[in-house]
Amino acid sequence: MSLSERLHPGINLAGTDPESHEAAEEVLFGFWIFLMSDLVLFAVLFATYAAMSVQGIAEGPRPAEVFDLTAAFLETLLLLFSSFAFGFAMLEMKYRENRRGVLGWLLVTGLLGAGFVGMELHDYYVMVTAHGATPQTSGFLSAYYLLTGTHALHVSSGLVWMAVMAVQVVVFGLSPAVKLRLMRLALFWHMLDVVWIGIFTFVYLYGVVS
Amino acid sequence: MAGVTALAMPCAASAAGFLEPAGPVAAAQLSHFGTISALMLIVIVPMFVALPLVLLRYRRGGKGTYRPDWEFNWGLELLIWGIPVALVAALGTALWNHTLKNDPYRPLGPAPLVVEVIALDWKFLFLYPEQGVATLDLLVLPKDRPVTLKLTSGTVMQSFIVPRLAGQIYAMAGMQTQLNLIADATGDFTGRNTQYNGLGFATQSFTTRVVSAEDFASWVTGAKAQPAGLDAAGYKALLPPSVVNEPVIYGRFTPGLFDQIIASFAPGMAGGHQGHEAPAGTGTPAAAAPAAAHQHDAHTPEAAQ
Amino acid sequence: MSNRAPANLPASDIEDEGHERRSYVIGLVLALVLTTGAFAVVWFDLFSGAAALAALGLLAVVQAVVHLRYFLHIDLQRSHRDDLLLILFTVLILLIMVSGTIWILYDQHMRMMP
Amino acid sequence: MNWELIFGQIKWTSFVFAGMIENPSLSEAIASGAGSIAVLGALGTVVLLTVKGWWVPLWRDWLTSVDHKKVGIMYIVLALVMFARAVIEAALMRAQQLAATDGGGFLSADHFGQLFSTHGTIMIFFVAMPFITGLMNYVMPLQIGARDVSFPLLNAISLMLTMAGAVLIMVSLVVGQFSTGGWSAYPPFTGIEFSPGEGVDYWIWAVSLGSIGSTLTGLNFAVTIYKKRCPGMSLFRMPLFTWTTLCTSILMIFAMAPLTAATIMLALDRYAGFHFFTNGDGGNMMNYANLFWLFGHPEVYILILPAFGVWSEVVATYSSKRIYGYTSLVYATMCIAVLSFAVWLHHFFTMGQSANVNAIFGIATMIIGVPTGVKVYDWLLTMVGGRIRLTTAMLFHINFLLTFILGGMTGVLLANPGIDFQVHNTLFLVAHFHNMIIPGVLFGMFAAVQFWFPKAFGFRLHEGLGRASFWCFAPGFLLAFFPLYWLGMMGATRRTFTWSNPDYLPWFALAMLGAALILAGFAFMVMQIVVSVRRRAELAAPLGDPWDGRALEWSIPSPPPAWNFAVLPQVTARDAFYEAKKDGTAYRSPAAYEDIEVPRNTATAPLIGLFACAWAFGLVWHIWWLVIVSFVLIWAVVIARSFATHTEEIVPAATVKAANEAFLAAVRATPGVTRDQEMTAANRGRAIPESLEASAGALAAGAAVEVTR
Ligand code: HEA
Ligand code: HEA
Ligand code: CUA
Ligand SMILES: [Cu+2]
Repeated sequence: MSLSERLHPGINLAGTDPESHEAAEEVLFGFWIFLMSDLVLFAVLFATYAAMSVQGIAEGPRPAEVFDLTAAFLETLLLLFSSFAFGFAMLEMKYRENRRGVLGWLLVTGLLGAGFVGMELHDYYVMVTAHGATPQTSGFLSAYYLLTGTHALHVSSGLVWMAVMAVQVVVFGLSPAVKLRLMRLALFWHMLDVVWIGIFTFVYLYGVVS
Repeated sequence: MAGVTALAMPCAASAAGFLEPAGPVAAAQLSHFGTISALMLIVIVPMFVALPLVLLRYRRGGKGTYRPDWEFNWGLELLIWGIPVALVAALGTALWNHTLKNDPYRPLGPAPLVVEVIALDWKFLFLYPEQGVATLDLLVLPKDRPVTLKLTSGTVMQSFIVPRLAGQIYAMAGMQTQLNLIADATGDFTGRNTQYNGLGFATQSFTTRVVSAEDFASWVTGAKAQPAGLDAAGYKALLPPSVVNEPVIYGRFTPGLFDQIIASFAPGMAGGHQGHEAPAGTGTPAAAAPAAAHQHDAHTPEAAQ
Repeated sequence: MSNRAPANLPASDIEDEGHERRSYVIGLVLALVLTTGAFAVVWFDLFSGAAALAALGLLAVVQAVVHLRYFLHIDLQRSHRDDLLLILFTVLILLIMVSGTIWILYDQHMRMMP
Repeated sequence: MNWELIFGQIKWTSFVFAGMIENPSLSEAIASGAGSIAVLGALGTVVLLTVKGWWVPLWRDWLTSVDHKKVGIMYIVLALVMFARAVIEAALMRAQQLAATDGGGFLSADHFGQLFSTHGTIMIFFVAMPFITGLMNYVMPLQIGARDVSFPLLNAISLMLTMAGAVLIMVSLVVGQFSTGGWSAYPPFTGIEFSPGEGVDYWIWAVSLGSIGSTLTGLNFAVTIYKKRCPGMSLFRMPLFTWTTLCTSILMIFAMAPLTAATIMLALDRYAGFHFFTNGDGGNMMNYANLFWLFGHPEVYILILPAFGVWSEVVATYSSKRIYGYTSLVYATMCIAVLSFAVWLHHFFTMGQSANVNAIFGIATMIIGVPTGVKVYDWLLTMVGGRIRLTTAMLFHINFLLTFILGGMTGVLLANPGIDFQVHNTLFLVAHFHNMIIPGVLFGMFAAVQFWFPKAFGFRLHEGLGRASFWCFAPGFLLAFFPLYWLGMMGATRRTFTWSNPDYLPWFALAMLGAALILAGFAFMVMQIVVSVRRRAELAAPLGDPWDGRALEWSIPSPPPAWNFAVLPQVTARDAFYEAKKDGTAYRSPAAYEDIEVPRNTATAPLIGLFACAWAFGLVWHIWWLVIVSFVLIWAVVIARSFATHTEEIVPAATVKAANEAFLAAVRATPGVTRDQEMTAANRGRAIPESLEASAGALAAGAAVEVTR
């Protein structure tokens, strides 16, 4: 078997660390499956939102009245760059086993991610104070808060996870176990990006267009 | 409260379900049931015949030859895939035709009698907009005339059925569903809610009384003479959960009540779409508005304007 | 160069850092272009109505693929096929659930307005 | 002192006994009786454990274990405990419905509502699901020649989460009330406006815990089957039970998410005033039905597929023959799994959508009949050319073939919207699904127990009592549920605690009789287990192969050692062990032994389960400090665990060798038995393959050793 053969899909160690690569086979595949199940959860929330954003307005505001497109765009950029930064953390881990490099890039990723969560909380604050748009106002807003809130919750747990991993990098160094956990976190983080693309498009952009 | 006429006396209605249809819709459902069952026998019977034979022959000590490695045969394979496929094609066609033809929303003829049905805990309110009368837990219908029921709920989701006339359909707050039927026999038929909705669910049934056209006309006349009427306040009084022991007949009701009930849950939905001819509210605006059904809707009486 | 790769490994088997870094950069650039594009469609009203929705939807799908390809490194050529199939099966499930739900809820909505 | 801060909404009157004291009635007496049984049962267990000094072994050998075999057995024990409660509830409902003509009966409407809700919820989530999960846990790794599942600790966590859900439901017997919304919990009835109080919250959190557990199980099993098959075990050499396990796992991975979404939304409506499913304010309860059945329909196939796997193993083994149409069985299973995601609307044909939507989903539903029919006839053909032994498991199989197709037929009837309009929500539907679940799933599990019990415990179950239970169960089921078809067609609705139609009475009487027979069958089953345990010396089959088995699990000792396989097997064909026996390559000593790594026991999983249970209880009763503390603790345990390093221990090669060589020596020293001796004391688990029996005059005696060469 050639070492560069992918034992599992997605981000790989392949030839750089054969021992960890073998160990990665099951855990990474398992994590992919977890992500897929999570994706189905998001899909269901999207479908619910798609229906409620039209049928569930009741007497509350319409999407276009409460969304701040510029903020959403900036949030997209934050998340995008944080994903990119995580990519560089992975490069440091994979090709150099450089703890400082990994920690540095994780810090950048985390800050950008925290910035994202902060902006989103600010969005909520504005919606509630300026428009009175609470989740209790209408079915549409319930669905909106649940969808974006679930995503934000995922990002926040990603941040906690990242903090734990930073400690583990310090304590254990880049041991095989730590490497595999970082790889899973990377998958998680990138996948949240994909979900956000969906939110940005189907919630914010669609909401403003229609 | 409201008076009860002799006609509205409850009686032990036959409950033999759709096995004794009293209208074309239920009859079609029964005959479809027969068709599908008969077709299914094509694959059920062989199992009942073959299994005992196989057991007899291949039981330990039986006559059959032992072929431990036999595991496949193209002919048989074709049979066990082919027959079900063909059968499903037949069943599917029957299903398609029957379903499209018997869509409960499809009117069964011109000039149907329209009855508006409001599902409540644990009773049904019937409004006859054309006749201007209303009943509680009593549905009187003329024989042989198409009937269009429009249904909504003033409470949780329920499911309305009169098995001998037609199958069920859900009734939901803020929405309107439809059921079309014709009765071709006179008599009393039980109808009920089939969707669990709390303590009184078991006893939430009502009498459907099918009478001749003339009797229907005279029933309407008699009903109109009833002193009691139903307005928004009266409707509100019906909202608390209760079981009705004796049917009630109202000589008149506030026109547009049905739409207002829907609008109390889904403002902006009622009236907007197909323009209901019934003008909203003849009484004072406040009286015409069905008061908010439940605490959560306390801010939606705008429908009254 | 990687630090633990056995010395005798054929060159073609070794992951190449430059290549992988390029992948992240390409991903970022494409994602930026696509996101900004989508934003521009709305901001400058480039299309209207259904055309806008279609364009935005398309951009989102493309961008999702970009992320999968360049950030998550999903790679149709080199992956373990069976594994990938299970993952791609998700797409089928997603489509059934989302389109089914939307179809059903819209149909019901249309039929239940008084 | 603000008690609400500490106890949330729990009050003195929340305890079931308070109702009895303040407002005595028969219904209340039954409720507090049930509560007392739960309390006494728990107390009794505690006393027993203390007296016998079993606490330590329980903790050390079981609760902290991550061995898939022990986890599997714990799942099944959990299922049986919950089964006892749910069956009693079923009997109560039957008795009530018989007695209830014209307002008679002994249960209040509210109590009846809780009964069908807990019965349905428990049976589906805490009986059927744990049972199949336990079985898959035990058998699947053995069938693919693996030492454990891919993620043993995760496996234990799934178990403990499921157990936490089950405990929560048991607690609802004593503290507060359960939901009356049925197992499907349709809002707006289950919304806060119409169901205030804790009942629906119990449902929400119990089901959520179970469903998280199932998702993780599905993930774990799918990875195990993908990644841990022994050398040579290609996908198309896997035993059929493993195939159905794979398909079930995939269903679990995808089907649980919509349920989670639905319960979260319902919880947000109830706890935070959101408007997903409320009347008004833009809520839409139709979406709840949609989401619930997006899960609910695949769920019923999650239940039936493993049972199909069991039936495949049983019919081939007791016919002493290869399964007919292996490939078509595999493809049929896949078809069913995929199709099951495309039919969910058939549970709400009567919601009011267009005829073409109904028709399309109706036809999609019918199409499932094709692969199911293929399977049914494949099983029939498997018997053709075999030598069928009518053992208990096989009797259940025959009963299954005959009754299941009738249930399938009524399913196809229900798939016709026009017919469903009439029988939806009636007892016809109740009859349909019990007809699928009892002869299909539960009897399948029963057959599985007869079949694999000797593998897990080293001795067979008493055959005579097994048959006796069968002869109660089979007619009992027919009597208990076929009258319901007729009642449903006469218009009798489900979930109805009292009747006014005298025509129903004889049919309910029949149904009650059937339920009584079923209960007798259950008694025989309990007796069977007790008697078998007593006579375990005589029934012992430690050599591992009492039924002339076909797949790898029969090639190892009973019960298997912690590491399952001394050396990972190498497979070259389907029915690997049977072929090896035939070729005389079975029971060979391996060339060399190696050290084996097995995971160490850990308290991680039971702690997570404990805190999850506390968390859910806090949520039910709005005890916010408990919610926060236990939530933090759950994650603290997880994070702490991620810092643990010595999670494995080594079994030295010498230990493995000693055990395995002793086993092989015992096998070689024991004469093989023919199938005629299967149920006699001679059967120690060393089988002469049926196909060699003809030439086995000599083999039957000590010469059997020769077969192994
Ligand atoms: C797994 C699912 C399951 C099972 C097994 C059962 C078993 C039974 N059920 Fe249940 N039932 C449901 C799922 C199930 N039910 C559901 C989902 C509902 C709907 C709830 C709702 O309305 O929301 C329901 C509702 C329901 C009702 C309410 C009907 C109504 O709405 O009016 C009734 C009424 O009597 C009933 C009766 C019974 C009876 C008599 C049994 C049993 O007594 C049958 C006896 C059991 C057996 C014959 C199996 C024995 C064998 C084993 C368990 C193997 C174990 C083996 C070993 C350890 C060796 N059921
Ligand atoms: C193990 C459980 C199980 C299984 C296997 C099935 C299998 C099937 N079920 Fe059932 N079902 C339930 C459990 C199950 N069901 C439950 C629990 C509910 C109700 C939940 C609730 O409301 O509380 C329900 C409800 C339910 C409904 C909703 C009814 C209603 O709410 O009004 C429908 C409607 O289509 C349906 C259909 C079917 C069909 C078509 C199959 C098919 O898979 C059957 C396939 C089998 C055969 C057809 C027989 C063998 C085949 C042949 C002999 C070959 C040839 C046949 C043909 C070509 C047709 N089921
Ligand atoms: Cu439903 Cu408008
Ligand atoms: Cu179904």
